[in-house]
Amino acid sequence: MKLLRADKLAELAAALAAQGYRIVAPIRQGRIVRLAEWHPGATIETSGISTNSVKDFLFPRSEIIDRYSLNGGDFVQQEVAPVGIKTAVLAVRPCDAESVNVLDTVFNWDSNDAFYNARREACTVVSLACVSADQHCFCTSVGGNPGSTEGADVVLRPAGGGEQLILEPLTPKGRALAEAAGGVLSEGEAAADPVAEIPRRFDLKAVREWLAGNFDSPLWQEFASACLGCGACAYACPSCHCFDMQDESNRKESVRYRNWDTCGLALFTLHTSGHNPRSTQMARWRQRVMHKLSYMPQRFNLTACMGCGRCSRLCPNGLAISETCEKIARLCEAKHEGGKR
Amino acid sequence: MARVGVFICHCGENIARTVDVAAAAAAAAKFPGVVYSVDYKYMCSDPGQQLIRKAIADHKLTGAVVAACSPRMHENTFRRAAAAAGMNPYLLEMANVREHCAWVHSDRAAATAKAIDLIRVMVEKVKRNRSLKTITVPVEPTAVVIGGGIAGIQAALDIAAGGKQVVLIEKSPSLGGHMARLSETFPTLDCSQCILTPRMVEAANHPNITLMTSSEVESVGGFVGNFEVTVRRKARYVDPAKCTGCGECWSKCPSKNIPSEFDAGLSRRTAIYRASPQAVPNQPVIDAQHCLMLTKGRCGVCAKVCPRGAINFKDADELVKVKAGAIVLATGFELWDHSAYGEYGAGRIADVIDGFAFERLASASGPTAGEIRRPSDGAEPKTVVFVQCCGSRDEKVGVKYCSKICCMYTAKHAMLYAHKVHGGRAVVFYMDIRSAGKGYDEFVRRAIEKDGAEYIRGRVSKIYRRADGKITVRGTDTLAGMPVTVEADMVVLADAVTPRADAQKLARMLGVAYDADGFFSEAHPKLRPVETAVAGVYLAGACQAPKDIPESVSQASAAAAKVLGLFSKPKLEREPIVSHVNRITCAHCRACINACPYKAIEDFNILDRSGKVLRTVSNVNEGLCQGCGTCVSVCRSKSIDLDGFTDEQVYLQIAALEPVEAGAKTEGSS
Amino acid sequence: MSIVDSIRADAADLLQTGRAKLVLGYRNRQGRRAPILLTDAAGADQLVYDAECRQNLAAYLRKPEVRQHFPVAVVAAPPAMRSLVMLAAESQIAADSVTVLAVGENEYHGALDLPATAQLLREKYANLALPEELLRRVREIAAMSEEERAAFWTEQFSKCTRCYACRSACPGCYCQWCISKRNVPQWISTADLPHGTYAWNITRAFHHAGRCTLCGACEAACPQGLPLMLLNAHVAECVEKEFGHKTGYDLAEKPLIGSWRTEDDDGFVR
Amino acid sequence: MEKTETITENARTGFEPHIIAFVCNWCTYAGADLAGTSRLQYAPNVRIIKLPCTGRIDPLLVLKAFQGGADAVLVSGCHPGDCHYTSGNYHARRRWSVFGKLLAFAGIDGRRLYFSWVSAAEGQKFADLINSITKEVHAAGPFDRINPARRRA
Repeated sequence: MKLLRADKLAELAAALAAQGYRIVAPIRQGRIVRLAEWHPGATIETSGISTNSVKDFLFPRSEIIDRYSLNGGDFVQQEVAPVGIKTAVLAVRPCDAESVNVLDTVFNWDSNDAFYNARREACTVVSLACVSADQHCFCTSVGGNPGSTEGADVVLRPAGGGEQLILEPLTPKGRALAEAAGGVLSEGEAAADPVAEIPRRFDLKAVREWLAGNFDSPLWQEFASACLGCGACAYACPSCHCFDMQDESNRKESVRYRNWDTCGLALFTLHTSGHNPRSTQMARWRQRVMHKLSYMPQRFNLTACMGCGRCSRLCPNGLAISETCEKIARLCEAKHEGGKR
Repeated sequence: MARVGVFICHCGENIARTVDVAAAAAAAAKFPGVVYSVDYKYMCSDPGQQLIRKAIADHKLTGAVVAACSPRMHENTFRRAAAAAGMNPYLLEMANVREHCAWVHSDRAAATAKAIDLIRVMVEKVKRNRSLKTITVPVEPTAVVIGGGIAGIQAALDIAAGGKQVVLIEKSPSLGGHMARLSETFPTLDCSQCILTPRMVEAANHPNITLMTSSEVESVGGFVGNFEVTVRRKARYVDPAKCTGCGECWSKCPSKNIPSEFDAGLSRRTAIYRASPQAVPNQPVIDAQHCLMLTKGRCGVCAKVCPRGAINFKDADELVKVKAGAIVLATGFELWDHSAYGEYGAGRIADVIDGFAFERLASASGPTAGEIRRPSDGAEPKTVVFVQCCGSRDEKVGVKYCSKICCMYTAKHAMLYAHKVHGGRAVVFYMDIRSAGKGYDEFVRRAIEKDGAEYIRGRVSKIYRRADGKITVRGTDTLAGMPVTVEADMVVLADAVTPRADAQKLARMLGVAYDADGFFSEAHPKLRPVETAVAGVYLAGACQAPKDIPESVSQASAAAAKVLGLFSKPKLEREPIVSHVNRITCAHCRACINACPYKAIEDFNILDRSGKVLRTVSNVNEGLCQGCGTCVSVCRSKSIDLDGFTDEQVYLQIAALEPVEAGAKTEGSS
Repeated sequence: MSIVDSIRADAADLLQTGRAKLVLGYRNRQGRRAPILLTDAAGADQLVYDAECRQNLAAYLRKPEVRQHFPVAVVAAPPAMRSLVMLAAESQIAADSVTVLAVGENEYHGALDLPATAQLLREKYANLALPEELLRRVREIAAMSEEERAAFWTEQFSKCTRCYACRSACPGCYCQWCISKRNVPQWISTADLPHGTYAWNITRAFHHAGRCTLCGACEAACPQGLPLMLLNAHVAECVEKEFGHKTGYDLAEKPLIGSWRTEDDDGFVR
Repeated sequence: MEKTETITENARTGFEPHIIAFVCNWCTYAGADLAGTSRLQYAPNVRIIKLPCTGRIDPLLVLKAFQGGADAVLVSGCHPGDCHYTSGNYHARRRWSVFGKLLAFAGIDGRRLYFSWVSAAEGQKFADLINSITKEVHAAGPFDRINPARRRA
């Protein structure tokens, strides 16, 4: 098997960069770790989880998807060609890798999003199995696990008590990356370290059932009471994918931006008439939970929550989808037992 | 989609000389939304306006931009033209390519580029202009006239004659102002008081005129048609309702040694006094600074002798509010203080006097009953030197402008002196003689040729008193090119005419502009000489610039005509440049309410059907809003906007100036 | 009685007696502090308080769901108390709609009404010092060249995702229609590109000029770690130096932007 | 005369400062008119946008101007005490004092943002002001490259 000394990740990055990859990896920036473009000298953080996710590099916060030039009174449309920069995303968590499946599905279910796909095809995802986790991690509760290889082109497994990394290509893209890595990797044998213990916090099936029948439950008010309605959770979420279109122009041309947007903000569903079908923060928070755990499964048979826990780590007001699910699950159990008697 | 027309004026050669108007018209034709673009020699001319009217109709224009002179010049002209063609006048804007471009640049290419930018800016604005309806506000048909000199009196009488109410406010105890102090007037030498006094009395007795003497304007609120003027009526300590003006009081008053303001300090008056025998109202007031009762608390003689018990030592200032539709400023002038001229004795030589002092000496009602006596010893001066331009046309120490009336009154003084002191010698130092006006130059010639005044062209360099009491006047005769020295008994300085010291305070209360010299600014130097930039405030007399009596009177009548014109309709049409609150988005932080200079914004409760208050928001009172837009800038949620200068308009104006070649292209993605 | 116990006791009492229909406080959540909205006295023992409690709970007073429960009680440290006074001065809350569970620097001042809170602030917390480190960095940036400053902020703002966590965490951001939502015209681009993020962050900072109580909630809330307090502290220092203005001490305070004095600084005008 | 110097400099560097001026209708706009009627020559780099009063000039206007690539922005109105609306310029002065310092701190300093009082009687001052600002911005150089507010699409 292909091995890499754990402290040689930077050399892997350098080797790949030399082969024309743009390298994206978790890098410390002040008090936070972000997935960012790697440059020689930057150290790659393998512990913990970055505040942002792979999403940033497949579905950027803002991109120009259309362009018109103005000629006197009339518009002339300019082609905007999708650009995919050959990119290797190193040492992302398995939950991140998994999230790519959700994005693939969403950006290709009714029409194929050329801009997304161009980036996706040019992107090789190298995941790093988790040997540790924090109290916010709950992938095991939503069908994932710390050793999952879902959505990854290459998986790195810590071995020899973190001394080594086992590099296992899983897809053609992955093998190409391994090729490019060349001499940085060595052939050898090593036993993968055990992955992190992440207790299952709730029964997803039970939660789904409850959600399906409790759109109007008064409990939502309580669940959402602390929410102040920002987009921190959605923008950190690896699978949230809502966007808004905005045209901006100067006297020469007009460009159409596709910008991230989120159901957490009041403006998201506001009608021109002034009517807002989701007029309260309760309704918006409910939409977020329902979309991930009820609507997406119904439509695509996919759970749109990876259990990465970013939202609960970042929420300024301590909301957590996991906590909500636990509460729901407890209700169900209680009901269940009540039913038995 | 907007259909904008662009009309570029050559202004003869004024614009076309520097700006390539044809190129500008061609460029404008390419602007998005422009369907018609043309240049023409004189847009403001009849055919020019015809062209605009026709284009509006033919091309179904939704907006028009006239690139020409400053909007201050012709915006109304062109908006009227637009209205005549059935377009809402507020859909027409002007691009100022003359004052702001053609006249200030010489580089043709640069000027043309700038002109094109200025036009694009206004095209972008016009695209977002809305049709606005002029706002009508009720007019209070009462005029306030500030200043009771000849200009104020004339304005008040003319307005009153027009059947409207007037409140005439005079700071001093009596009407008349400076004119009441003059002996004779040029060029006819008729007695000033003989012609003025009847007007004073008429003003005081006119049923439509409320006279407020010893009164000053404290503050001014409101706006055209609806001013609220707060007047401080100063304590006079004499009840006008009881006083008959019999004179018992002032004949008995013990403090008798107060220099008379009216007589320029040449006579003494008592503490309870009338300004002059011809004072209107002919009632005394007590001068609190010098009254023993009011200063030391003992005396009270006047109160004892007054047969009507009119004296009231407890009298106090009172504030009176006056509602008025228009205001006429007639605050007049004062003389420059020649003590600034050290070389002229710094005002310390008793026999070096100003023009007013001489007027009083020459006046039959004056301290010397019309005999010319010098102040120091009462002797008849055998030689009098008159110095013109004292402080005038002297940027360093005095004022830079010409005071206009000095040439004429100095000639008059020389003449009066010759008539009163036979064999007396009158010497006049002058820089130029400016005697334009009907019968004016003839008048000066008469002083020189008939009455033998010696005119010396040149400035006086030094005036000093010799031990023997003679006053030596040194100067140069610039025509003869030699120094001159005159031994005089008295010197009369024609001090410069300056604005009143407190004029600027008043201007600020009203928001009226004043020029570098401190005179009130007219709205237009040629076409609107009696209006100020503040609607409903007009100018009369020397508060606007040095003027003689006939000029002051004619301007006063002109101001009166303006006021009567304003009052001729019960309602007044106002520019609809006012703010509006977006009640859906207003967060009611009350920042706008705090900031509004006109208290035009108030709380507004949004009620449900049952009358319960759902939300409170801000609301603009259109009648009070003057359209400054300060509220717009303090509103964080942009829930208040200003018609005519909306956020959207300004945003697009700025966008229209973005240089397109600049701004590096970068791929939008990260 | 410890601070926490006193808070619990007062909260329970206020809810029982109906003097508050809702109590805004802090709870423990997985070792971190999170806001809790109590309507039942029985829940009072969930309340905690310590230095970790960084959210400014005054921000909740803009929530319609919270306003339905007026009168409410709010657990507040001095900066949050200032926010409450500021909100009253800006007519966002009526004086009788809020009781303050006033927690000072390691002491508890009890359940106060707003006038009492303002008085407490004036008497005991008139000068709340900012961290030296923060002030040092403000100087540092002020000392940079224009180009360096531009580069510094361009770098910082490039992390901004426009999630508006800063806005939602701030009590002063109570506008239902934040300028960032305005699209006619779109003064602030929603594009997450330099022009949009610069306009947003600068406008946010300016809209809090003379209103920011330096509670730090915005920076604490920012998932990307933007140093927003540098901007807030700089502006706060300027307005205090220039105009002697400190917000949140006077219920009748006039807004800094929106009032003036003839003697205001004129030196920078030509 | 300053303008000619400016021009020769421009000829050398090829950089023409792009300056946007927000002026009030009653004082500075009229002052610029007076400069015109007096035929005072000044640098052609400034584009005036007229508003009723400095009170109306919102910081957002300035930000927008910089987004649009202005090398500098001038805000000008009536002298203190002379505001046609009595106090709009006082409001503006305080606003600018704060906003100017904020912008400077955030990378747009005093060489990019100017404030002035120009009355209706000060045509000469207006001309001189435009010339000196144009010169100063010239010395500061093009802003586009480092302008942190610049829209780049």
